[in-house]
Amino acid sequence: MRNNDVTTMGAAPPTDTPPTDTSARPAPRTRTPGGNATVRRYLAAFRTPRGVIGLTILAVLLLTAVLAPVIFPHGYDQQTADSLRGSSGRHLLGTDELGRDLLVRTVYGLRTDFSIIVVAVPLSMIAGTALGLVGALSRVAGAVVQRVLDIILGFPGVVLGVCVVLIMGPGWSALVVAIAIGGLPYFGRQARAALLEQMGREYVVAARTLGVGKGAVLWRHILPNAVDPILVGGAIFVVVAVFIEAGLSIIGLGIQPPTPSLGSLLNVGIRFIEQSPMYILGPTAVLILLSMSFSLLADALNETVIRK
Amino acid sequence: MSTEPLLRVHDLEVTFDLQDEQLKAVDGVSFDVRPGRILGIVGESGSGKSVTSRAIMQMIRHPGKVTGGEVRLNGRDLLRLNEKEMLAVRGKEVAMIFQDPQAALNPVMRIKDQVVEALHIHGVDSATAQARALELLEQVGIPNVPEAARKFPHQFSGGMRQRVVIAIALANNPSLLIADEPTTALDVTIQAQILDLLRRLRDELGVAILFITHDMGVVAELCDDVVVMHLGRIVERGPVRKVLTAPEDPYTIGLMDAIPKMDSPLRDDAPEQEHTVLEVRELKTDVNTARPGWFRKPKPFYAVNGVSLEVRAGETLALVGESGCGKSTLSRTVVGINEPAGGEILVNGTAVSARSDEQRRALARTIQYVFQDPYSSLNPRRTAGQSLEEALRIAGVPRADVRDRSVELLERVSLGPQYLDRYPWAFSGGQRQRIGIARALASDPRLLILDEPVSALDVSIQAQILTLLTDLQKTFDLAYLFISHDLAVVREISHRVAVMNHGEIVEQGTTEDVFENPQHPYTRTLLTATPDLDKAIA
Amino acid sequence: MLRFLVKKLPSILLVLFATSIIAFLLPRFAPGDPAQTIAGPDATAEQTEAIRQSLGLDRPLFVQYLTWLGGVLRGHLGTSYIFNRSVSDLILSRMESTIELAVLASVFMILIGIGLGVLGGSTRSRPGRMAVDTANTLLLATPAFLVGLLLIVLLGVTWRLLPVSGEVPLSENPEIGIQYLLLPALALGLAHAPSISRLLQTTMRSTRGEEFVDLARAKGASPRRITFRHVLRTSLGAAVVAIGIRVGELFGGAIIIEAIFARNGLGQLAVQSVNARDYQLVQILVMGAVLVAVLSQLVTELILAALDPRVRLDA
Amino acid sequence: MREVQRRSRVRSAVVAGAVALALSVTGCQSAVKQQEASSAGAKPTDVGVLTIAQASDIQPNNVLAGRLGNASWAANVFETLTRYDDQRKPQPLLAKEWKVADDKLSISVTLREGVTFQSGRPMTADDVKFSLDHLVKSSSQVAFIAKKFSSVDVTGPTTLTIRFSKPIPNIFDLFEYAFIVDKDSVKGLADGSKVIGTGPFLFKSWSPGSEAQLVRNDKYWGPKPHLDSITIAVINDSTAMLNAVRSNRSQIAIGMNPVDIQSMASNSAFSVVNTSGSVYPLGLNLTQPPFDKLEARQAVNYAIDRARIAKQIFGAAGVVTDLLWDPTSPGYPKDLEQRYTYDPAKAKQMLTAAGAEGTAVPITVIGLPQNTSVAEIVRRNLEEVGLKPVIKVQETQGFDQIQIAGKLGTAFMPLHGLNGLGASTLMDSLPSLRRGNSSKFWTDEYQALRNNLLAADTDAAYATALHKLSEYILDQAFTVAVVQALGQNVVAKSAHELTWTSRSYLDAKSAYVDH
Repeated sequence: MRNNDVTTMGAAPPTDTPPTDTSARPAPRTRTPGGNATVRRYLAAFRTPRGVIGLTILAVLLLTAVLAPVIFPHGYDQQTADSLRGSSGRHLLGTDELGRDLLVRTVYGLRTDFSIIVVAVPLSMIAGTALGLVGALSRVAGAVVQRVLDIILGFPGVVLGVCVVLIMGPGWSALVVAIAIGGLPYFGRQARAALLEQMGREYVVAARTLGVGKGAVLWRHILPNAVDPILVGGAIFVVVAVFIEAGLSIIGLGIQPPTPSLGSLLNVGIRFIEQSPMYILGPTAVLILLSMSFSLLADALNETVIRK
Repeated sequence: MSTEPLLRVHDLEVTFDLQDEQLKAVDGVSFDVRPGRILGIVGESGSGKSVTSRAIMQMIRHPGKVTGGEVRLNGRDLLRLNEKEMLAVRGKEVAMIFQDPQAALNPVMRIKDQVVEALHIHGVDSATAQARALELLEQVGIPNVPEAARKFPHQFSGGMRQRVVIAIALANNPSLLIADEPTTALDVTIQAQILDLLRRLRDELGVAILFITHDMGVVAELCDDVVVMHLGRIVERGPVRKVLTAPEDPYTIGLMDAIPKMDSPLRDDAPEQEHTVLEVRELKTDVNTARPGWFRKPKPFYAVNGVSLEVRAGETLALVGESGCGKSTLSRTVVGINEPAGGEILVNGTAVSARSDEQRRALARTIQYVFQDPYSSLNPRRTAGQSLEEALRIAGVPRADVRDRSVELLERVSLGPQYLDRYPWAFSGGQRQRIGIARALASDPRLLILDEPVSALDVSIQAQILTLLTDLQKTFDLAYLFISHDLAVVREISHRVAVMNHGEIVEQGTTEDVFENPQHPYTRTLLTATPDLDKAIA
Repeated sequence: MLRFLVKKLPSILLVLFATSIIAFLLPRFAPGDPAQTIAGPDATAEQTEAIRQSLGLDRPLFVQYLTWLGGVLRGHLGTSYIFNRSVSDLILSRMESTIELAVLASVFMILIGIGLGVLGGSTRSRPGRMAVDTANTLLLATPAFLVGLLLIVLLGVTWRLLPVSGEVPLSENPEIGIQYLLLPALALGLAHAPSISRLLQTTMRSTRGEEFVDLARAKGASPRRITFRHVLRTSLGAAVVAIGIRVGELFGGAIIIEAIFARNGLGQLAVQSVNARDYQLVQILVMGAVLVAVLSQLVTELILAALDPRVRLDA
Repeated sequence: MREVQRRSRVRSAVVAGAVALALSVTGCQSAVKQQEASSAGAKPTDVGVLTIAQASDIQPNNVLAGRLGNASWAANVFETLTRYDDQRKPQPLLAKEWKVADDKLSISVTLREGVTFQSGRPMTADDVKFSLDHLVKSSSQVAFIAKKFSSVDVTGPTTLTIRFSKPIPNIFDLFEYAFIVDKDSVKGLADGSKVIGTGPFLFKSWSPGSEAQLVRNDKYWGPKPHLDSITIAVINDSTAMLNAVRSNRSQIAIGMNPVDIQSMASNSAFSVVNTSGSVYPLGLNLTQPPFDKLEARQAVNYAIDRARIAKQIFGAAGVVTDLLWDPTSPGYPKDLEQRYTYDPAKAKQMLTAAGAEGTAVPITVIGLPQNTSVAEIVRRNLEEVGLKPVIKVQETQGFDQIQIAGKLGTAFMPLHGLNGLGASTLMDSLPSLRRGNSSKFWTDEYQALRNNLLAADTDAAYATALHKLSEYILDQAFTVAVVQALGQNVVAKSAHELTWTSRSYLDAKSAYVDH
């Protein structure tokens, strides 16, 4: 009933206003197959200022973390008698209470955090998305899953983490599980929102009227179109995951010594904040950089991939 | 005609600063608006008509910029005014009416407050403003003003909202009213009322109106003068009657030809066959799915309430009605998107339902659906070829033949094979709709349900699609259930017409009968409300 | 509104019921044994067993659950194993600290969040936007405990403006109490603010594209008036939703903030009770955390309905 | 117009708020100023109140056991029969006099007369008997001594005789611990609702986890205490505790972080009081490789860098010793203190000889901050000599449970308070040494050496027996003393006449605070 083309002039976002006719826009990328077009859109995101900054920070951090054993071959547990020293030529970030180099420990801590993120976030993303999409196959199951996710959502992140640690005992796997469970409602809701939105889309309805099976509709039509917001959500959730790790470690329920993690370094650092305020500097900076890189990337993706 | 122009737009130029190019949306546009006259600006999408109107108010959105010309209101060049001086002009000397009254009203403000605000801003004191607001609402025909004034926009119908927007525009007695497609979002009957109102206000208040529209019929009914815009330039101007009856510019001529007219000859190719492809008996559809509580049953709302109709092979049955009358729900129930709450659907004489995928597939071999919005009925992540392939595979075409058959389908809708690997965004609206039709043809159906297939398209494109549909019908002996709110289009394409209102069919008959000799009062209202190009000019 | 509450009740009860089961089972699945805690390190197995029996911990889980739930429904929250005090007493005695923290933190969060959001949602200049965006990005990347640590190092260790550790209840000495409260509340509020400001900013920016804003401009409304009366007013709903979610998270975040600022609030009580396997306390605290989250959601919906006439509660 | 008004109202509210905030920060009272002024030597305003900051909460239910949280108050509310003086000679308190029978198989005690419980009821020999019986059932470290009693006979209102089948030389260790409780109100101890003793202060209130209050007992049998009241603030964060003491909110800090204590020691307004310390042992399980081999166990002793641990973790409070006895306790074999020296090369060689190189050694560690730090160094030390240690931290409760179940595994690091007890008591009270220890170590020779110590009736004989026993423990190396740390309390110089008992409990009956 509404003439969409006319609307464009008045109310659509300004960038969408090239006053050409509805005749086909010049399309240089016409013949690119599906995968590449998607990849290209993501690459475009990484070319925005935020994307470039985010990606650069992330690349540096990731590289340092991966190469840690090469850069610091002696490991993170080189104890010396010089404890709680400030910054010096030998120890850029000073030393900890057992005389270990804090730069080394921070880098290895970053490594630990990456190892948690790399496992927990994709796990949560896949499981959460699957749970959110259950509704496409069965209405009842979808509703039940949503209820369960609501209940998980009722638990503030740290409380949930505490509960998981209570059962599993502190450590790497408890953190992974806590983070993965914590993300379920997050991704589940996102997937469900995408699902509901997609279900109303005419191309989904069109496929259904053609007689395309539920599974095929889900796989071919809904999932590819739902994947963008979930990926952006994933990038944002990495930030949450880093916070959960650090938060639990700070109250002593996270990574256990001698393995450093950004949070466990802070946990000990707080104890010596009067004697050596320098202690928490490294982990703090790296933690902020790490979460900032992901939130910048999420912003960049959000801008170019979703609002296009 | 001798009076000094109230508004003189001279050589206006608006440029959009896009990332890769400078785009001149308005390129050397000049026109005058005289007091008490209505000037229509007509054009298809992208012609620059809205941008022009916004330029007058200095309300062009980023990244657009006025790059030349002047806009003189009572001799003063508005483009030379700074933002602060413009604040005093907007709403005081020039006021604006928008396309979508639903979006144009602040959803969280009571309507009276919105009218009062317009007065308030220009220095009217509170008590006077309150009284004036009620007066204005009365003037634009809001019933039961004292009560209505306290309501929020969402509690009004579209027509009433547009009246409120007009009341706001009139608040400070502006000398110029800019109306940007004010009736496009409204049903014809409401549109007629709003046009009436505008005419009345012009007559009573002597306000000049700049009326932007894409609809020649509306221009014919309302305007005194008209300018036709195309790609940012004015291609034709003059008194309405002259431009509409004797256009000179080739673009205008083409445009006028493309417009379906209420006096063009009816179709005379009604098929001889008596075979009924689709029969609907006493169909009911409940659309109230909202759950009111845990233990209460929802109260049913029947969008389709006991409808019976039949479509014979090779014929076009048009289903006409205004928004919310249930015509789309009816068609969606037939193909199984909605579930019927009662009644029967017979395809080729056998009762069917479309509950399971299996049943849908069987149904899809006979009946296919073409959607209104070609933008959203194609999956943006799949190429045209992939969309066709899916439909062909469902129809049982072996994988090896898919490519050939896809090319064949594209040819049927006059598209070349090079389009197969394109994504939907690389197509124009008309091309997308062609692909939608091609997909529907994949299973060699007997009946197409066309749900407002052309209402999202510009007139010229609309004409092409209608021609394509007629050709396809002849070639493949297709039956159409053609759903539309546009009587002119319906008249041009249908053999028979069913008029729907409030979920029921109020009148059914041959196109000639319904248009020439309408029986039901609702049908008559619809017909009178539809702007009639020729009658207006005559 | 009453109808809305009645309608909401079943789903709230369902969530609480499910939570009660989780809260009850959680500590019991965990390794560790409250009987052991009470008996002490030098106790013999027999002594421990006797304590276990006297606490009823030897009975089937189902029976224990029903006993507990029955008690809770009648207002008996149970007795803490480690403190030997009634759980309600313990919670009441710690409540002031956490509520003071949460309330002041919420105030900071809302003020900063909405302030930044409005700034970001109304600034049109590029540098202005970039400044707000940068502030947001930085804050978003900094969790509450880091803000807290930085505040401690800056204002507590380097400049010694405010005390960074410990607390004095406001009810006892408001003047000193507020000084102990300022930094932790600021840390908590500041860290949660950007998610509000970002949502508000995005909503405001997109609201600016709405036609009713055009109408307001066409009326001749000044930019300030448009920002506050039209754009902010209609975008506030988004901020309220974000605040509702954040308040629940804020209570969770209080656990860590209390730990690093050494406040004896409910968060610390929770950590202690988890470490000591004090089932009775853990259960109630978990339920409480969820209840707060659920209630804040409910209040959110009520406020939302008050803000936006289109939202009908009993629809 | 309305709009304008509203806006100005909002603005003035914001301004008012900002002003209020500024006032509260810069205003007349500043928490930080308070704290700095006092550290510069200003006088506290409140005279009669002593405030104690301590890391752990008080535990009325465990008043008969030695718990750090009770050190500040228990000896002010409850009293014992006797109390050790500086030379560890028992001095009368509630007991006026006592006499050990010649056969050393009984002791008769005469109680001080006119002592009443704070409830007003006179204390009698019945209460003493009740308290001793109660102690047997309690989790007290010295309950094992009371278990050796064959009978406790009340012979008069203020006299009683305790009999035993074998001599109990360390009975005064028991007396040091055995607070005399009121049998009528003993149940109130469980939740701290009724805490009644005979001491100079009354237990007034307790809010668990945060604060307890004592007030002067005006009916005390001895000289009236000076203080009006004692407030105990539970502050389990080291920085907060530091603040509390610096700002003079508290005059005493118990359980402060060792690193913080070092910084306080240099402050002239405070003094550091050494109290009975703790020992951090590393237990080695004889039933599991590699510690089934003596050489491997001894190698561990050579591998540990005790000096670094003592200095790095405990600073001035660290005591470098190979022994588990309190260095101030009688008969302490000082010459054995450095029996093992840090010699990683030798340790490595011994381990290789024992074929233990590269063996994985899980170490269960109790999850207390200092303990885990010590464990970190131990782990590193063991790694350096070729073992593969892995630390498993257990919260206190979990650790206790595993310990009781005897499943601490190959190696473990508990924490033992020495509580001012002598070696003859420690060998039965320390879980690492007593029968049924987690090292699964027990030999006839060990038994004999222990018996010798108990049977020693002169100081010299005791010292000899202890030397032999110590040597044997060192040789067998089933438990390795990693480090000892003195308890250290920080006391403001504004508090005077504080007495610390041998087990480091505070007695504030003659204390006063500067005006």
